[in-house]
Amino acid sequence: MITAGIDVGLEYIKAVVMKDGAVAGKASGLSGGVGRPAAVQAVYDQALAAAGVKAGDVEKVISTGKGKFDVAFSADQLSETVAAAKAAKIFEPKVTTVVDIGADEILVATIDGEKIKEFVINQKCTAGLGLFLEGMADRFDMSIEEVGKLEGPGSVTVNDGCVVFAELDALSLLNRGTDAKEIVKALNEACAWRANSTLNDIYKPDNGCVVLLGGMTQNGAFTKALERISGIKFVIPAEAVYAGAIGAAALAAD
Amino acid sequence: MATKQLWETRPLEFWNKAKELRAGWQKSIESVENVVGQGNCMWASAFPAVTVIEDNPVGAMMQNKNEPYARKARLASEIRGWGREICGYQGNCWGGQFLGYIEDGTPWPRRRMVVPMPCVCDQHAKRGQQARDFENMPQWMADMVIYPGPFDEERNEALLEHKIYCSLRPINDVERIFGQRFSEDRMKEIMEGNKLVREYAKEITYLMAQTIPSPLSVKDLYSVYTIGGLTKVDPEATVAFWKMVRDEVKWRADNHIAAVGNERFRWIEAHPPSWHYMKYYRYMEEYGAICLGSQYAHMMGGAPEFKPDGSIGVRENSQYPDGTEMSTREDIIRVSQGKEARSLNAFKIDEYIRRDAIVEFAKIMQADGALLAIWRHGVGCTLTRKEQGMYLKEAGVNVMHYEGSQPGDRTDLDEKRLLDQLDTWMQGLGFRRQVN
Amino acid sequence: MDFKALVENRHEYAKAWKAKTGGKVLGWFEPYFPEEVAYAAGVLPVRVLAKHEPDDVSDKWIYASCYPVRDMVNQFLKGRYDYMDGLVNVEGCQWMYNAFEVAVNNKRKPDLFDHYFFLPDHTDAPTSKHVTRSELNVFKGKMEEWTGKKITDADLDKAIEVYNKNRLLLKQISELRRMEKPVIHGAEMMNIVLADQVMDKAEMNEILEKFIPELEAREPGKDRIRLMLIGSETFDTELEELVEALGGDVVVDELDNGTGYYWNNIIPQKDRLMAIGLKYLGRPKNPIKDNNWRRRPQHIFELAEDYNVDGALVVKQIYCHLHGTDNYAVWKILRERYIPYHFFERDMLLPVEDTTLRLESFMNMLKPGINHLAGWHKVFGED
Amino acid sequence: MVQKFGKWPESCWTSDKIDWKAAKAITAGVDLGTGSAQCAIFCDGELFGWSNLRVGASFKQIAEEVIIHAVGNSGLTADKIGVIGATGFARDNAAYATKKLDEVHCHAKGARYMYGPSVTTVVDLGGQTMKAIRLYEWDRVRDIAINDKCATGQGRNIEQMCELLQVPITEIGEKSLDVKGDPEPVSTTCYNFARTETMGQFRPEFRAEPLTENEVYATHMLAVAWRMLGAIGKMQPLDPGEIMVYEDLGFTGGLAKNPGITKRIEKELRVTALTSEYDPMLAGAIGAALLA
Repeated sequence: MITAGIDVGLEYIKAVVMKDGAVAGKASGLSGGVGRPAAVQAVYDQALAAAGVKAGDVEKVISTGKGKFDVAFSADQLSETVAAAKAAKIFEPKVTTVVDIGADEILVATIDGEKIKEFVINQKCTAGLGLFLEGMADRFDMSIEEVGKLEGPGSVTVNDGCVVFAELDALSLLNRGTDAKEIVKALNEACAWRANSTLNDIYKPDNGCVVLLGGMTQNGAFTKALERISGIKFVIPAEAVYAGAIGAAALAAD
Repeated sequence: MATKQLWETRPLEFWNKAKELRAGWQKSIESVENVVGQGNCMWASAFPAVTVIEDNPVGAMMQNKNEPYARKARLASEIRGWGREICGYQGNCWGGQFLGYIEDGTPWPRRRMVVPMPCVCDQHAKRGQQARDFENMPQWMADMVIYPGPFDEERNEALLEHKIYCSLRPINDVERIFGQRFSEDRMKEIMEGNKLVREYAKEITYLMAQTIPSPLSVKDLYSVYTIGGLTKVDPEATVAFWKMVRDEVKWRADNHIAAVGNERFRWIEAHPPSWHYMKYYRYMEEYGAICLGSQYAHMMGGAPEFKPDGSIGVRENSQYPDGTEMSTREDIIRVSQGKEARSLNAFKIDEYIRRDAIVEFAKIMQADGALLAIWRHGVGCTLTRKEQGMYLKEAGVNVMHYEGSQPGDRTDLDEKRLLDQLDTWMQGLGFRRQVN
Repeated sequence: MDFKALVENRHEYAKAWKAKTGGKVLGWFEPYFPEEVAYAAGVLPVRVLAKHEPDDVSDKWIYASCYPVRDMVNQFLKGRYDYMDGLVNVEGCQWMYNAFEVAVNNKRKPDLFDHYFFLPDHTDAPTSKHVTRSELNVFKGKMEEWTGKKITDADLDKAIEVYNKNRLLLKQISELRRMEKPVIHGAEMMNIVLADQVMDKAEMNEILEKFIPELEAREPGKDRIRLMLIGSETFDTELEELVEALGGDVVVDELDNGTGYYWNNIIPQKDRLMAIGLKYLGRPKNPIKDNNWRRRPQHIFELAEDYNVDGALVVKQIYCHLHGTDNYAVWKILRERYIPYHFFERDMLLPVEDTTLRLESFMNMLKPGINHLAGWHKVFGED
Repeated sequence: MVQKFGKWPESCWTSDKIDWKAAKAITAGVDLGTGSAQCAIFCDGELFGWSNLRVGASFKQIAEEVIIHAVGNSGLTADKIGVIGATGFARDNAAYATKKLDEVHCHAKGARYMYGPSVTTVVDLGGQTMKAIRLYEWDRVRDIAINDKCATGQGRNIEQMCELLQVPITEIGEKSLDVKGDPEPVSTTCYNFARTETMGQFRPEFRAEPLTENEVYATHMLAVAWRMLGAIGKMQPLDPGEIMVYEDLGFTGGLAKNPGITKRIEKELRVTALTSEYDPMLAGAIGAALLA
């Protein structure tokens, strides 16, 4: 059985084609504004090509992510948390908690069999993770890979609650001649504090097997800081970035 | 897990009557030439020429009906000193007074006195004060009294006297300043009517709680909710209307007429809903999830007490004491305050109601889940909401929080984020939306 | 005397006090708390202050309140206040109430004493004093029960004396700020008042008595732009320090934990509790207690006149619903009496550049030319 | 992100008519903002050159570059300029400055130069802060209102939004005006909220039509404009009873080049803003040069 999952995130579109429970092809691309339906189609076509199948061969497509309704051809639109939970179960059958940290939001869900027992999302005041760091990297003329290597805690700190203030703090530090690398360390650290705040929001944290998914898994400095602050050892699957799409494709096969 | 319709549904018959009553009230305030008061004051209805308009429903309605106008009103408030992250009900309502016109351009019914009331929400303590600051109208603080823990005879005495003073003073002042007459007989009638309405409201709550499928959803209840308060001026009509509602709900319950045909998931809320975005009730109904309301929604029946046998009563101390002599004005006011000075409707403060009663409420309502709004701009609406969520989770109720500004201000309510969260909540529990 | 250090070491101070006396520490939240009764019972009343610390635990318990309250919750949950044996809150700000509730409910300390004191919001009614008297009596009973010590009239008299003296000393220092070139600036004054709220008053009185002659011997400073600070409580002196660095001076404030804390005194009478109650009812009004008669704007104006201010800073914490609802009257009176003011919001940290921009522009507006970015280097720690 | 949607093009200009060597007095002003930096040079009161650059990772570097771009190849160097006024967020980095000035007064002065002496209301829409300034007959600032702390970074917000929506910053304003009626704005509280909301905007609302492309832009522009109206309204009149008139309104700063915002503010205030031949982003630098 061939199914496909498309995860339309705030910043990137991820598409996965699955053949009998295994990933046959995947692709990703920028998730634009108005042009998004076209971008979705392009990314989907790439994934199909990678899998070596035709659109007609795919039995069911499920879309997920913030922009799930922009996929005109999907049979169903499911919540990204549900897709992430499904993917986490595929990667790590013993999973008890799934954490999805992306461009803007952090989702934490504790899993009980097929159901999500408890689910929390970051408060709006603490939104802004990947996208924020990317913006700051751009501001400091750094690549996002470089940012991911600068592990804190550094010599300075920035606001750990609000990214708008954090940016102001960062600029202020820059103004006073602080080294950009130190500032970036502080930014990574602040993001980790912010994310931990949402992890702590779960009423009964189940830290047995915590699977970490989403784009921010690519930022090593951040994940290490988060592990240090929260005291949780995360399981980070290799396909963490594609988790939403994989989950959606697997749900389509159910 | 998509299922077909499980139960029969029918439109509500009291709907038209409710519409008629509301329209009548709307008309009555548009043509006011008499004194318009502002605040939560039952005594005011015993002045034939005083109309009470509360800023909370007015503010909520402004946001609900005309977003650009409400936004403009809030801006008018903001530039005069009202914090933009503060209660939208009052930002809207008093902004309207500053603008001087209502949505369609006709003159704003100017308030001529204000009666603020703290404790339920601190922002109520400042209710209408802006108008008082700018227009020098009389203001009477109607102090509310709170303390946690059980009823305390020792504390009660002085507190009760204080409360009685806070009601008597404005009555005497209104007579003096505006030359109006307070009618003692009218006051007694209102209290009588109030007692009956409470009985009916309590019964409706009970029917919603105990019947599966529920004969009424809170969405329907809210459409008649304000009528108790709005028609205080006409106790007979109010009582008759609530009897009508009660009878219909009872008939529906007896005949298994459901409010939501595929009821599979029962959920409760906390206190005021987002008045400007009531669509989420219907969205949840597509998942077969019915909202049974909040303690706030069922407040009409008086401060609730949930008995161990599963029935709902009213806390004894909040009742008017029976058999007390009511010959003087002071007597009447004394009786109207009940036995306990503490505001038993101040559910956000009273420890019992807030902590234990929300769990009991969930149990009585046979709720599977709770959707607790957390409002950025409303202190009274948000106070301890997160804690309540924890008590509910402890009791095995599935809880989800969502964010917004405040029930009268949709600035920060991200509708799509709310819908996405509802999707997650329901889909995570294995439900799928059924679009008709 | 380094008062800032006293504020910073407040936890150690309270712990040392406990070890020394074996007494109990009672934390309090609201400015209307009648400390005298607790002090008479031999308890050390300590104000719960907020500070800046990364916060990743309060989300679970509280939502969206102002930063001081969030930070109080953060500190309670992290055990910074574990030395407190009891907590008391007075009817006032609801966010503060929420912090109090969380501190009590999170069960870090199961034997924590707690009490809620109802001081009427309507302070001007003839019945208000009876309510306060009755509540004081209830509180006194609770204190006696908790400490096992009977509070006699003599105990109350002693407490009243110590507190009255303390307030007089503070006011004496405050009077020095009326000088043309004050010998004491806003930041130091604020630190004194903050330290005062977390220390044993008898000890603080000794410190202040020694400090005042020192102060009077100081050389007057240079000409500064005289500003007044109005608005939400703050628990640090960042803003005052920045103002000073830019060539201004906060010569007077209208904060609950500033001048409001020591402005009026207890007038002794035979009924001690009534005397205490009347002091708190007659305090300079904070927004929630200022209703029918609107006394706060007039008080602000009088302070501005007395201290000869050039302008006022109206600063409110974000989400401070009390000041967010009371600014109407404040702005109005400042406008009517031609006192220039600048309004802004603050949060946990004061962004230096952003706030500098405001203060500098405002001060330049008040007295063009006087302040050519004086002290600019000081802000940035350069020579 | 490869393509840059959110940035204004850089520009500079140097007069070929004025000979700086003949000038008696040369003054310069630099405005080092968080997002962009400007410089204006005057020879005997006449504008000789200006530059408008993006700020990169180093404020120190850009402080040097703005001067270099403004002088062009005329041979003028910083040490030959007698008076240099520096203003803006990062003014401390202008080591060559002879005077440091506050932004509000610079923008006020600059606006008077650009729009003429009749200007009474100046609204500066910058990268991080937004200021409303009220002036009277002479160049004395009467009142200022600056954005609330939570509404910091409106300029930056628009840049990021352009990146996200993949629409050039030079076009978003015009496009946003091409709507039938203004839709409800995104959250006016904070740009971060607005960003969170952006994502869902193409989702059809529950049983309602989704917003069109231009309407989405309009929701963002309106939110920024609305926040600014809050500050403009907070400015006090000279006398308590005076009714504020906002005629002779001048916009300065980067967002002033965005008609999606300025037109909406004008509409609410029922006035038409003054126009000028100069780039409104230069106001701070011009003011700094004149005040210094």
